[in-house]
Amino acid sequence: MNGEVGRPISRLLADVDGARCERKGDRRVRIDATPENLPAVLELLKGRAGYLHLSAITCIDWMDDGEFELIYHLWSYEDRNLVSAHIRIPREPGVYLSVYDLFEPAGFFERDIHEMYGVFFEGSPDQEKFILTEWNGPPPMRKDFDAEGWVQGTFQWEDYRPEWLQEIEEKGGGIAIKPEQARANTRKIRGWKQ
Amino acid sequence: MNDFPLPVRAERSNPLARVFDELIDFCRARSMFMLHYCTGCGAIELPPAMTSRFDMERLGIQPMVTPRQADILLITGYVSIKTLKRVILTYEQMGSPKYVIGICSCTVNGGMYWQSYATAKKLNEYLPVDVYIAGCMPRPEAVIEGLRKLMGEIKAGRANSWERYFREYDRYLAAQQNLFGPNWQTPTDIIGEARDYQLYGPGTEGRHTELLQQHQVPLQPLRMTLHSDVEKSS
Amino acid sequence: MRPENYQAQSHPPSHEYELNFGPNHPGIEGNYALQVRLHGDTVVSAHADGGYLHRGFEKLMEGRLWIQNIALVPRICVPDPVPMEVCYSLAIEDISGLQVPERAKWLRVLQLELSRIAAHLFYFGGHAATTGMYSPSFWGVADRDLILDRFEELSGGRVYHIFNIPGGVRRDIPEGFLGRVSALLDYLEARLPEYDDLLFRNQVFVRRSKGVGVIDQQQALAWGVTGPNLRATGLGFDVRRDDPYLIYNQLDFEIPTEDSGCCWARTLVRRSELQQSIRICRQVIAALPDIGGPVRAPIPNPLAWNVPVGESYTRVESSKGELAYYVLSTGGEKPYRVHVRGPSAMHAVQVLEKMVTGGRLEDVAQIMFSLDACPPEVDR
Amino acid sequence: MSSDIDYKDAGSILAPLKNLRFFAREPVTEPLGPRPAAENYRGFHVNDWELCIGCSTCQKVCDNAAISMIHIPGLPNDPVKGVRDHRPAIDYGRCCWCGLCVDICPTGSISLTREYVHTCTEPELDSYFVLPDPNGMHKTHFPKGWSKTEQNDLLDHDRQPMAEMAPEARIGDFAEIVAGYTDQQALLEASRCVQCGMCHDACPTQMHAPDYIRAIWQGNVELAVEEIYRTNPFAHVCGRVCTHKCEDACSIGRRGTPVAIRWLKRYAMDALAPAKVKKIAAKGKSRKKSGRKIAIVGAGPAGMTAAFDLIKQGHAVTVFEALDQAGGMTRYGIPYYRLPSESLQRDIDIIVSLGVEMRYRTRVGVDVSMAELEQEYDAVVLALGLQLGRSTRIPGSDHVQVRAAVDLLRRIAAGESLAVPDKVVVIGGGNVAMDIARTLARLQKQQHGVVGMTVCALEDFAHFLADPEEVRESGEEGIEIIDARGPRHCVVNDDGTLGGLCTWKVLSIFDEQHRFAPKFDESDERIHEAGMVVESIGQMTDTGLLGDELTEALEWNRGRMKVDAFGRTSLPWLWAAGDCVNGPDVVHAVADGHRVATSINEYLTQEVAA
Amino acid sequence: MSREGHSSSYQRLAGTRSLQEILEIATEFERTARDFYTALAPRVSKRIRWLVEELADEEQAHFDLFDGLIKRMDLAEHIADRIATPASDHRFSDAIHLPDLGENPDDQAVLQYAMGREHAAMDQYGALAESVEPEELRALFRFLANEETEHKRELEARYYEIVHSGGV
Repeated sequence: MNGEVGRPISRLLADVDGARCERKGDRRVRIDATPENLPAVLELLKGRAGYLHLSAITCIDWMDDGEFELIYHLWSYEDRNLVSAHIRIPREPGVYLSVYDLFEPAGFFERDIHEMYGVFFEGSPDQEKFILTEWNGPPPMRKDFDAEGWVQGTFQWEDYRPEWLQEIEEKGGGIAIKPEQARANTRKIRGWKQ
Repeated sequence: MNDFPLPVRAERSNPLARVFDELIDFCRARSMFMLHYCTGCGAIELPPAMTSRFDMERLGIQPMVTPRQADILLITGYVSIKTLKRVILTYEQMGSPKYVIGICSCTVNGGMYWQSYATAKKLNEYLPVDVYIAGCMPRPEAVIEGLRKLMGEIKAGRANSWERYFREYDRYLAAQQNLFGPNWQTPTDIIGEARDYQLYGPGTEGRHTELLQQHQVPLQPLRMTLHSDVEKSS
Repeated sequence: MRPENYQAQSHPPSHEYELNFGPNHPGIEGNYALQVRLHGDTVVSAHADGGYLHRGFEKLMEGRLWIQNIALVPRICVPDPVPMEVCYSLAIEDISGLQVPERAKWLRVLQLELSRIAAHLFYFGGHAATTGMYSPSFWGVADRDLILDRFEELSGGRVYHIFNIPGGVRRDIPEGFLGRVSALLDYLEARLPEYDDLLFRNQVFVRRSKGVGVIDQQQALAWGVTGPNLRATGLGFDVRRDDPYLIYNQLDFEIPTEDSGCCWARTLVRRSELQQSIRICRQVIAALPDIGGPVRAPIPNPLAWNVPVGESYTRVESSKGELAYYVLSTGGEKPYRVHVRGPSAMHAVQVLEKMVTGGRLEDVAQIMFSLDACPPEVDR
Repeated sequence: MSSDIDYKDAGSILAPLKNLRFFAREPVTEPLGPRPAAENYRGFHVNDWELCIGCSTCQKVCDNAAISMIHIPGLPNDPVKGVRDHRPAIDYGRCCWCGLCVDICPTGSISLTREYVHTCTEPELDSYFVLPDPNGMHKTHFPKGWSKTEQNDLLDHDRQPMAEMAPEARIGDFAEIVAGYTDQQALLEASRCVQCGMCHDACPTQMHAPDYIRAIWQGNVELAVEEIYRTNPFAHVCGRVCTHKCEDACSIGRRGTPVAIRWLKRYAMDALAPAKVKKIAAKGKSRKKSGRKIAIVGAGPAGMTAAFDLIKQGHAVTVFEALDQAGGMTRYGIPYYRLPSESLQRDIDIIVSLGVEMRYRTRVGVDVSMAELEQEYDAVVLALGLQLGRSTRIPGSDHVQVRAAVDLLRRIAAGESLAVPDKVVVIGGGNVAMDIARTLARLQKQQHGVVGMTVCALEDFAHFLADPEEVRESGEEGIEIIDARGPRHCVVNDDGTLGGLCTWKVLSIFDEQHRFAPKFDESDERIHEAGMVVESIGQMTDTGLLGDELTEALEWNRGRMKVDAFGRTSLPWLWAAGDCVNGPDVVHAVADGHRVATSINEYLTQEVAA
Repeated sequence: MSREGHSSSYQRLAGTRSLQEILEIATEFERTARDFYTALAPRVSKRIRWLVEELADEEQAHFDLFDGLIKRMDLAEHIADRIATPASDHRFSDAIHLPDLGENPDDQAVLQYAMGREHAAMDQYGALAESVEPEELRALFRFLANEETEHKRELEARYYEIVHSGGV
């Protein structure tokens, strides 16, 4: 059954403009959809192919492209297959439609994404803060929020003065490389781009 | 940190009073109620420590569900900013003498979440801490060793960190305000309590308590009335 | 609401009142809160409040090297850390095409199942405590500790094993390890009837939990319930069997189900899973001596390791349900995005809110525990 | 499958009596006090200071920023050996005991113990910052827990193999033996680096090896070349024939083969188009002309490096070279199969293209005198090299067929044809001896079809001077290397032709203090038959060009011109650089070139200011 | 001082029978060497003058040492002892082929010459130490032989350093 799954999905999506599907593994199918046709794709998958379980919605911040990528991971208990539908929406204003009426779990995932990325989902039942109720800063998962920088600016670190260190400092030694200097992501390698 | 040496209890002149103090400390050290609040991941080692295998109860330590009856606040690992507020509320509600134990790396210098935007880094900026237990997380045996260390400190009359919270309230409040914003307030009147306990010191009030008093909303008595359905129908 | 903004107010007269259930509450599992609105003892509505254990894992992981994250992942779910490690490793192996040696696969399964047993034993203790019974928690915790002893021997850590890394496991098993695990399994199996006497045939527990917190299969599917909670509604779905990973398709085990979908059913499913997990462990112990070879595929120098461009949505069955990692690599030395889809996130928020609504206050704790939601995993 | 529990079965009323059996059970409660931890336990750290080299790799892998490197004066600190007087200190307010530091440690010095209890009060919090030593955190002995094994070692100890020509194929001609890394190999090899920087410290010219290796790993060859050109304009050469002090210091080499830093440099240089390299080399060239003139005597690596720096600083540079082409010993001393002259030429071309004036076939002291240079130029650099071969001066060594290796190499490199007898003996055990032996062996192969080459070295293999690679490759090519032979005399036949070389066995060459003190076994005398004996025991500088007056005016230090730290001699207008000051090594020469250029530039700009 | 000068003093040393004479000639041996180097120094290129000067200094030190020995009182009773001269054998390394130091000797030639001298002296004292009877004299010659051996070693190390120039 599994080997055949890819084909029916592509047949299913034949009617939807601009949706491409690609088999990625034994039980993994990737669909590239557009913000316009995603609701239709999900509805088709749920209604006609038995993809009842919304496993997760993942949001990715492509800051350099000015886009958010939303990935809807759907699982079919019948086909035993997982479909990941990808769309990209503009980073500004970062608004998309809720799929809560199709998949109730979407409510939580959308709330989470709203909290962490600031993407607003129209029609989602509850977009109140859940985790970050005491947080005043920007949505922290956005790539332009420098968490480490914020921490360094907000908190102070323990300034240890153990005896052995004082002794070494008397001899002219001391802390040569602080841990923060050696950290992989603060290493200054020109042209390095992740 | 060394600027604030632990206050050693003033020698009382009356030898009877000294004996009494020692007796009190001896008793305190043998009956410690630990607040049952799992602030972080280190809490997973508390059930083994509390139950049959490592059996904290043989030291007279018991979990207690309300802060009002608890002696020990066990901070089990990282405290997120959200939790820290509750921890401070809880701490202030606990009756004196009270002791704080910081478990795991995270309470000392941020631990493995040192770059996290969501956790507080140094517990002793916000609360006076009596005993630290190293580990990530410490094993139940280490936790028990820490508690025994605390017992020793209490017996020796050195575990007086709670007095520092009153004497240097302004300093602790400063760190709290720095993290939570100027609006931060708790329902407990620390300055009043400090006066009451005769622990009012030069550091009790300061710039930060002034700010607190500006923002503080006085508490009003809560009226809760249960009416019958009469009003609803009317 | 933030505590500093809280002001005592006189409310308009009403039959309803609000109660903060947690975060400091003996009936709550971990640092989590539920604001319930009550009419008498009946819950009118409930509002989950999480984030007390939020550490921003997903953000942290974007700032650390691929290898460094192995120390981070087990901390997402404290009572059941092994699936986190394995799932993260599987995702990276999937992206980079690392071939895990056979022996490592079996060792991972052994850990996964031991971890599942430990988590379930912990669950029994907590669940029973919410009905006022403390002996099971003493038993469960003590027996779980015996498993932790074996983990300590294997990995050097009691709770955070950090033993699975991309490519395999960090070390081979110590001398005589399998024999000791085998003895432990014998002991646990012999204990099961005693647990039955203590808990599952205990009329206090049966009557407190039967018919409480019912969820039917339709609802469960619609709400996205997974794992043992879904199996307690009669749907025998298990990632291990239906989306197999490692060597689960070579193992002989069953998927226990119950039909009633109540707290009792959820506990029973887990009890039956204990037996199945013991069975799986036995198979691993029998097979492992014949599987030679290395325990780890060589990985590049971890300080200069660019996982190739790719993405993976990897799922494993944790003791709490479907655990999935979405890992995206843009070819850098750090992940571009790691999304942890924990089973508890679903259970502890939407499902819990809906299930307790209409129930009674005294059952709230029990329902929450029966779902086995893990707050650190919700908050991440 | 459903559960088999019959929950309705409440059991007999006497069932609770069953529980009486628990009285007979052993209690699970452990005695108070810490239990001994498991064998692999990840507890507090210990660090074997004898093994630790202070490379800070543990610090780099630590995900929690828990490790600080502490500089401890008094510990061994030797950049050349790759040892730093740094030791890791661990902040237990950050550590999570994951053990990655143990798994990655290049030396295996750090490990975790089975100790796990540490408690303290708030004023004692400094005890959370620990400098692990072999004694453990509380100076009480605990057995080791998680420590390095083969299984959990995260480092790759094996170097990417370098493709090279088979001995049979390469002995026939002078084609370059080593193929160079492919893109994939270079990437894999570069990924082995842990960025400890030991190589940077060990390198005479302080090349930024960690940076260019990392750039190669990122696939950014251009960046790599840029990093290389920060310190070394002779990168094509150094990528092939450098003595790679960096690799001797490499921390990966502690337990494995060091990262192939030299080959990676070569890869980067070869992978980038010469036009782009030229562009990178010209970066930072001063547009302003200073109007000062500098003469450099000798177009070897030292001279040309100085020229490169000085021309970029805006000075006018003239290089005087006695021979036809630039490169010095790298051209006339290193055989083609090790360093193809095209590669060398790329380096030279880049430097010359910056505007250096080259005067070939101009021998200072003959065609132009030092006095003239002093008159005409603001500064003069002597980069003379070591071009005279030393002779053993044993009886018979004045025979016409007893030759100096450097002379032969120079003539072969210049394209002279040379008739080689079918049997040749080389005296010497250094790299030059290997070079001449392998070069003549190739000629023998071409002229006679067979190799008849013997190398007699004074040193035994335990103290051999030539690179092990050279020795291995020579052996593969059919060259007989006999170690520990002291030359006695050259055998001259009655008809005046050379018969061979007589040697004695050397019993030991060094004394206990590693000083030269040869002991011979006279009974073990051998005659090595040869039509030509090549002496390759050492070289010296031809200082004749200085003239008596200048020699007298200069100050000397043990046979070499006395120079300050920047290569300046006792005369204010004269600098000396390269082999003639520091002994034979390309990369030292490059470093010297930089030093004198800095010094000259400082001198000239100061003069202007004054 | 020429090469003949050297060999004649060597001959004289070998033929000596009285301890006093031995010591006197040994002192003479060092003195002539010192004078030789001192005279050579200005003639050589400044580049290697340091070497010759160093050798002169070392010989001066030896001269002082031997000169002091003669004056030592505890040897007085043996001073007239007759000692059988041994036939010293010649060991050669590539260093001891004595070149004729021409008008403009280079560093290698100077060193080889110096090593040859020390070698001969070392052999001689070594052989004498073997043949004399009184323990004090034995010790004395062993000491002298040791001194010369040490010196020769120093020279050999220097030779290796200079001539083999790191062995490229």
